[in-house]
Amino acid sequence: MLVRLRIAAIGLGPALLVGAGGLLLWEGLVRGLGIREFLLPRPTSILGQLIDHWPTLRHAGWETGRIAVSGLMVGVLAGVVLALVTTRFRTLNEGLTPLAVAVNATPIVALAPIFNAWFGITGMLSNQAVVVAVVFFPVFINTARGLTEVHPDEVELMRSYAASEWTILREVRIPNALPFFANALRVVAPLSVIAAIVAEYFGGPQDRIGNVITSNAGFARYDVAWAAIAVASAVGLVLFAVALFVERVSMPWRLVTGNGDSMTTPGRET
Amino acid sequence: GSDEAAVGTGDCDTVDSVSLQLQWVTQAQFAGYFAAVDEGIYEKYCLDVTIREGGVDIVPQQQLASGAVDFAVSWVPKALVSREEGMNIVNVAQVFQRSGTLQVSWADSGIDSPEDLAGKLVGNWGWGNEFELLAGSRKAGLDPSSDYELVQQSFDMLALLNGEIDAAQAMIYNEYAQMLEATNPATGKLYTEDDLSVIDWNDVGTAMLQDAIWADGARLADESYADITERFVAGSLEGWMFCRDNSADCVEIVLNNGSALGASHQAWQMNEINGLIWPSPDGVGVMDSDLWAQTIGVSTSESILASPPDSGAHSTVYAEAAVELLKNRGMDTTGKNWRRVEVTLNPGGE
Amino acid sequence: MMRGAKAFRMVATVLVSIFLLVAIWEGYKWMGGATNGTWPATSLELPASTDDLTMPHAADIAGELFEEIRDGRDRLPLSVFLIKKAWFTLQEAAIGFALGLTIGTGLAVLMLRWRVAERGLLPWINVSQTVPLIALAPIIVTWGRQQNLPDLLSISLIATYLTFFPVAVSALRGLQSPDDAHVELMRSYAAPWRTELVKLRLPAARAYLFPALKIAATLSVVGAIVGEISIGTKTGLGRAILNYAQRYAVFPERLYASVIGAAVLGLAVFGLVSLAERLVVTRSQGAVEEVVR
Amino acid sequence: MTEAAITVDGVDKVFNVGSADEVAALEGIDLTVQPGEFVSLIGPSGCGKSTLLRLVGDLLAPSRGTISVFGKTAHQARLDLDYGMVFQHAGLFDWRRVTANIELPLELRGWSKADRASRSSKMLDLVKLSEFGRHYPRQLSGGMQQRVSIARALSFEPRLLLMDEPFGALDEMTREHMQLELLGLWRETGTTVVFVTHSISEAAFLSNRVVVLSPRPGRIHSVVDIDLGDRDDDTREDPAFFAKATEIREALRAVESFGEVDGRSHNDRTEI
Amino acid sequence: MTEAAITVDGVDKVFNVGSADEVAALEGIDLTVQPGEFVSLIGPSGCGKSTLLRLVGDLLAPSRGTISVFGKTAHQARLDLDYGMVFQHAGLFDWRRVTANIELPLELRGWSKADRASRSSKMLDLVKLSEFGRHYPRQLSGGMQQRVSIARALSFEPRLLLMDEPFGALDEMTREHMQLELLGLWRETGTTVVFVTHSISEAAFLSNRVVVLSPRPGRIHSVVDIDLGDRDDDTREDPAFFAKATEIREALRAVESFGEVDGRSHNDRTEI
Ligand SMILES: Nc1ncnc2c1ncn2[C@@H]1O[C@H](COP(=O)(O)OP(=O)(O)OP(=O)(O)O)[C@@H](O)[C@H]1O
Ligand SMILES: Nc1ncnc2c1ncn2[C@@H]1O[C@H](COP(=O)(O)OP(=O)(O)OP(=O)(O)O)[C@@H](O)[C@H]1O
Ligand SMILES: [Mg+2]
Ligand SMILES: [Mg+2]
Repeated sequence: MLVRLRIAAIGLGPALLVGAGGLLLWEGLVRGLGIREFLLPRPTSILGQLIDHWPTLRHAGWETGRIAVSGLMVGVLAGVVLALVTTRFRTLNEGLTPLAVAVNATPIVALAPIFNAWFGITGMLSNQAVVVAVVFFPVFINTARGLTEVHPDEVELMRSYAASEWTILREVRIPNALPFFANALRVVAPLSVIAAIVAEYFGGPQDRIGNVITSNAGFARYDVAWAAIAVASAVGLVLFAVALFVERVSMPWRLVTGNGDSMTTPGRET
Repeated sequence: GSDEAAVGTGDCDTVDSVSLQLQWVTQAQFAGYFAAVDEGIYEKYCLDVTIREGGVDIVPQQQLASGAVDFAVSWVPKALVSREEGMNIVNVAQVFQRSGTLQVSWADSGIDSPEDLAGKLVGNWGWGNEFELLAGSRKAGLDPSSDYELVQQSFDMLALLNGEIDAAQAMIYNEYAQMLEATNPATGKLYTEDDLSVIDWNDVGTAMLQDAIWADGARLADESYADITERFVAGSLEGWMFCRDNSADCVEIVLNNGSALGASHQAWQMNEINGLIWPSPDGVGVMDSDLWAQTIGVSTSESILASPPDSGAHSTVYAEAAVELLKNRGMDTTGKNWRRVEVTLNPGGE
Repeated sequence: MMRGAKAFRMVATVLVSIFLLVAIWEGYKWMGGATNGTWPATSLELPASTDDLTMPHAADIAGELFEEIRDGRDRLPLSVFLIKKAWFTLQEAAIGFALGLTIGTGLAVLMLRWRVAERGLLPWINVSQTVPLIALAPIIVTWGRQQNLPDLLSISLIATYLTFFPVAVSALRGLQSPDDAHVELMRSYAAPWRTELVKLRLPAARAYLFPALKIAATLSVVGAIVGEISIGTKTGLGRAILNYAQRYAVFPERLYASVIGAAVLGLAVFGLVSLAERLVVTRSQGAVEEVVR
Repeated sequence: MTEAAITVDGVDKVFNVGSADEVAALEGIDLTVQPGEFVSLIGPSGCGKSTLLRLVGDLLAPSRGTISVFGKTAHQARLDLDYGMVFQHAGLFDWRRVTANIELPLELRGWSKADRASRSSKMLDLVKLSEFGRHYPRQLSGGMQQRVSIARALSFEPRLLLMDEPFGALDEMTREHMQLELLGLWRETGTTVVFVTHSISEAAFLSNRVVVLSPRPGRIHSVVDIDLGDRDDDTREDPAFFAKATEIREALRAVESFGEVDGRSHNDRTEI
Repeated sequence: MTEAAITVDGVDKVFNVGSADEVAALEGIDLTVQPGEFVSLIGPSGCGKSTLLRLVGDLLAPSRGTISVFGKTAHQARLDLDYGMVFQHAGLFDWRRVTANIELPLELRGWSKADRASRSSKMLDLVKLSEFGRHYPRQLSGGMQQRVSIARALSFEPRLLLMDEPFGALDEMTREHMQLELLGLWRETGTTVVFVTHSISEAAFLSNRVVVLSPRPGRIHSVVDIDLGDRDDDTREDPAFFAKATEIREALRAVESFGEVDGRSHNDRTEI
C-alpha cells in the first residue's frame, strides 16, 4: 500500500514539478517583462480571484462539469458504436465517415445556433449536443482504426474456429482497439470541457463557467476569467486522470513487461 | 503634422498612420468611421486610418491598452471596468448619446415594463451587456437572482421567435430589426412593431452610454499623439455627420466594406444609429454629463464598478475642439433638425 | 478498370448517403408536420421541432447556394462566395496544420525520449486544451500585431493551438507502439535514438498517426474558422458563418449552406490525408492476400 | 467405401495474380486423406506447405481446383467447426492469459466455465505449463508459447487437426513427449490429422502417409506410405522406421537438388 | 592470454521481482567464451537460453552478477556495434521489402547505397532468396522470413553473433546449407558466435563447446567440449561427432528427467 502510494507520488512528481515551474515562470515573466495583467494576469492574481469568487466558481464548475461529462459519455458511446457499425458493415463506412467528418468540420460557433434551434436554450441539451459532436469524432476515427488494424494471424485463427464476424469483433478487434480507444479518451477528455464552455457562450442558463469567462473577459477582467479557466482546467485534469485510469485497468496485459521493455525503454535516457 | 489653421483641409506635410479597433464586424453601427475613410475625410486630417474589425474574442479596450491599436470603440461601462482593472484609457468622444439596448417581448405577453419580468425567462447576451436589464429590473423592485430567470441568448432572436423565452435582449439597430424581418408563420407576412412590446432602458432611466472613442491615456501626454487624437476625433465626427446627411451613401459604403447583412437591414441600422447620435445638443461627440452620471450611478449600484472613476476617465477637450472646428466651417454639429426616415424592412433584411 | 469501378462505387455511396440524409431530414420534418411535433401515435414531443426555421427544407438550403448575394462591391452566387471564402480559410488551415504537426510531433518525440518529460508534460498538454480562445486570442493577436504580422498568421496560430494536441497525444502513443522484437533489434544495433525513431518508431506509428492526422486536418479547418471568428477578419468562412449565425432567425438556410461549405472543406482535407495515407501504406506494405471472406 | 476426410482436386494457388509480386505457390495438387488418417506434409522451405494447409482450412481460396472436407466444401466444414489449427506462429492473444488462450475455442463452442477450467488445466498439464496458467503470452519463452498454441488446438478435440510445424521450437525431449501425447489423442479420438514438419524422423514416426512437396511451384513429388502399427518409444529403434525415414529423405533430396540454386552437392548423411 | 570475448560472472535473472508472476529464469551463471569461439546453448524449452542471450546482448539487465564483452561492459559493446543478433521470431519490418530489411543494419552503419545493394544481393544469394528481394515479409513463408533475418544479421560481419534458434523453421537440406555457410563465414571472419539450438546434431556439428542448461531456474548443467577440426559434410559421419552428440544427449537427458512432470521415462534413442 505504502509502496503504491510512493510510486504514485513518484509518477505525479514530474507533473507537479512542471506545473509549479510553469506557474513560477509565468509569474516571473509577467512581472519581469512587465506584461500587462489585463493581457495575461499573474498566477497569484488569479489565485486571489479564485478564492474571492470561489462559491460562484464552484457552482459554475459543477454545472459545466455535468454538461461536459454527460456529453463526453454520450459522445464516446456514439463514437464507439459508430466505429463498431462501420467496421462491421463496410458499405456504411463509406457513407457515414464523410458525414462524421462533416459534423466535425463544423465549428462550435455554427453548431451552437443550430443546436440551440433544435434543442432550445433553456436546458442543457443543446450544450450537451455540442459536446457530443466534438467528442465522438476522435473516438470514432481512432477506435475504427483499432478495430480494423488487427493482426492477420489472429483473424485467421478465429476464422478457423468459424467464429462469426461478431465473435471476431469481440475477441480480436475490440481488445486490439483498446489502446486506440484509450488514446482517443486522452484526446477527448479536455475537448469535452472546452466544448461545453464554448457552447455556453451561445445559450443556456447563465450560471456556468463559460458565462463567467465571457462576462469577465467582456470587461477585460481577465484575472477572474482565468480563475474560471483554472476551474475548467481542473475538471479537464480530473477527466484526463480518469482516462488514464480506465486505460490501466482495461489493459492489464500491457503492464506486464515483454522483452522489449524489460530494461528502460530504449531510446530514452536512463 | 500640420499647422493648426490648416487642420481638416487636406493640406498635409506628412500623413500619420493610425488604427481603430471596432467592437464587432462591419455594419452601419460603425458607418461614420468607414465613411471617413472611404470619403477621404480622414485624409483631409492627414490621417491614414486602418479599421480593425472586432471578433468574438476581441476586447477593444484591451487591444488599445496593449498598444496593438491606436484607438478603440467601446461601450462606456465596459471600458470603465477595464480602466479600473488598470488600463489607462480615456474617452475622447462620446459618439452615441443614448443607449440602443431594448428588452423585447411579444405584444400579447403582457411584458410592458420591467416589473412585468417577474417570473419570466429573460434572455440576455452576457458579455457585460446585461447591466441595464439588471439595474432596470432592480429599480422596479425585482431581484434578478430570484424573481426571474436569466438565460444566455444566442446571437440571433430565435429563442424569442419560437417562444422559448419570454423576453429577449435586442439592439434597436440590429436584433430588433431581425424580429421585423422574420415571417410570421401564422400570416405568412413579416412581423410588425405592433406584434412586439419593448422596454427601452432610456425611458426606464437605467440606460448606460454606449459607443465612444477611446484613446490611450498614457500616450495622450505625448504631443504628437494628442494632436493625432484631435484630428482623429474630428475626422470621425465629420464622418458621422456625413452619414447623418447621406445615410443612403453610408449604407452603400458599409455594404461595400463587406457587411453580410442585407441592404434594408443596413438601412434600418443606419437610421437607428443616427437616432442614437442625433440630436447631440452639446455638439457631436461631447459628453452628456447627466448620462455620464447615470452610467456611473448604475455601474456602481450594480457593483460593476467598485467606485466612480476619476476625472481622467473622459476628456471633452478633443470633442469640443472638433466641434469648434467643424462649426467654424459652417457645419451642423448638433443635428437638431435631423429626422428619422421611414425604412421598409424586406424579408431577411435583404 | 478496377480503379474506375472503385471510384464509381465511392461516388455512388456518397450520392446514396446524401440522398438518405436528405430523406431522413425531410421525413422527420414531414412527420413532425403531420403529428404536430410528437412521435407518431404518442404525445411524446420530438427532440427538435420541425418548422422551417429550425429545419429548413433541404431544397431551400441547396437553392440558397445559387442565390445571388452581395460581397462588398460584387454580386455573386452564395456558392461562389463560399468557395472564395473557403480558399482563404484553407490557406490559414494549411499553415496551422503544418505548424501543429511540427509542434505536436516535436512534443511527442520529446516525451518519447524522456519519460520524465512525458510524466511532466502530458497532463499540462491536456490542460492547455481547456483554456478557451477567449483568453488566448487577445494575447496572440496583440503579439502578432506588435510584431506587425498579418492577422492571417494569428489565425493560423490559433488553428495550430487546436491541431497540435491530438497529434502530440496520438504520435506519442504510436511511437510507443512498436513490437518488442523490433525494439530489441534496433537496440542490438545500438541505433541512436534518432535512427530508431526514423527507421522503426515512425513507420510503426502509422496506425496511430494517420487517425491523428485526420483529426488534426479537420481540426485545423475548424481552428482557422474559429480563429477568424475569434479575432475578426473580413476574409474566410468563419466570417460568413458568424454573420449567418447571427442571422439564423431570419435566414437559417444561409447558415446551413455555410456549414455545408465548412463541411466540404473539412472533407477535402480529410480526403487529402486519406489519400496520403493510401500512398504511404500501399507503397510500404505491399498487397497482402486477403483471407477468404 | 467411407467418404474421404479431405479431397484436394487439381488445386493451383497463385498469389498476387497479375502483379509484379506474382508467386505460383502450388500447382496441380491432388490429395485424398481418409478419415482417421495421419498425413504429414514435408518439403523445402517456401514450397507451399502452409499454403496447402490454409487452403484445406478454408483460410485461402484456391486459384483453381476444388477442395472438399468430409464430403462438404471446406467452407462448410469450417462453419461446422470441424477444424482445429496450429499455426506456424503461435498466434496467441496478448490480452488473454495462458489459460484464457487455451479456453478460447471452448468459449466459442459454448462450454460451461467449469468444463473449460477443467479442460484447460488438463491441457496445461499435457504441455507441462501448469505453473504458467496465469501468465500473459509475452512472459513466456518461444517454445512455451508454441506449447500453449498446441494446447489450444487440442483442447476441443476437433474432427480434423491441421498443424503447421507445431513442434518446431521445442527441444528434443519435450518434442518426443508432445509427439506421444499427440498420437495418444489421435488414437483415442479417431481425429484426422494433417501435419507439416521439417523433421524427417518426426514425419516417419507420426504419420500413416508422408507427402513430399517439391519447391515453387509446389507439386506433390511423391507419397510415402508408412505402416509401423502402433507407435511408442520403441518404434524409434525399429529398422522399418529407419527404412521409411530413409525413403522420405531420398524423396526430399531428389526434390531439393532439383531446386538447388548454387549447385552445391549434398552429402548423404544428415542429422542423426 | 588474450582477453575473453564474453565473461558471464555469477549472473541471476529474475523476472517480475516481487509480483505474483515472479519467475527465476537464470541462476548462478558463470561462462567464459574466447574470441573466435563458437558456443552453443542447449536446454529444455523455457530454461533461459533466450534470456541468457539477451543478457549478453545487453537487452536485459541481470538481477545479479556481471557480464563483460570484449573486456567492456555489455552495454559498451552494444554501443560499439559489436553485436549481430538473430532472434527467435524473425522480427522483420513489415513495411520494408526483403532487400531493405537486409540492408537495415548497413544503413545504420552508414554504408553507401551501392555497397548496400551489392552486399544484400550477395546475402540474398546465400539464403537462396534472390527472387524475393522485392517482396514484403508478409508475402514470405515462415522459413523464408527466418532466412531473411539470418541474412540481415550476417550482412555486416559483426564481431559477436548471437543467434537464437536461427535454423528452427528450416527444412533439413536448407538447414545444412545454412550451417555450412555460417561455418564458412565464421572461419573467414573470426567472429565469435553464441548459438541457441534445440538440435543436438546441429550443436555438435557447429560448436567448439556446447553449454547444457537445466530448467527453471536455468543453471549450467555441463559443458561439452567438441574438437572435430574443420567441419564439412563428412564431419556428419565422423564417429567422434556421434560420440559428442551422444554426450550432449546424455547431459540433456539428465537435465530433463530432472525437470519431468509426469515422470514418464524416456527411451534412449531419439531422432535419427
Ligand atoms: N519478459 C518476461 N517476463 C516474465 N518472464 C519471462 C520473460 N521472458 C522470459 N520469461 C521467463 O523466463 C524463462 C526463460 O525464458 P527463455 O525465453 O529464456 O527460455 P528459452 O530457454 O529461450 O526457451 P525456448 O527454448 O522455449 O525459447 C521462462 O520461464 C519464461 O517464462
Ligand atoms: N500472403 C502471401 N502473399 C504472397 N505470397 C505468399 C503469401 N503467402 C505465401 N506466399 C508465397 O507462397 C509460397 C509458399 O509459401 P508457404 O508459406 O506455403 O511455404 P511453406 O512451405 O510453409 O514454407 P516454410 O517451410 O518456410 O514455412 C512462398 O513462395 C511464399 O512466398
Ligand atoms: Mg510454412
Ligand atoms: Mg527461447
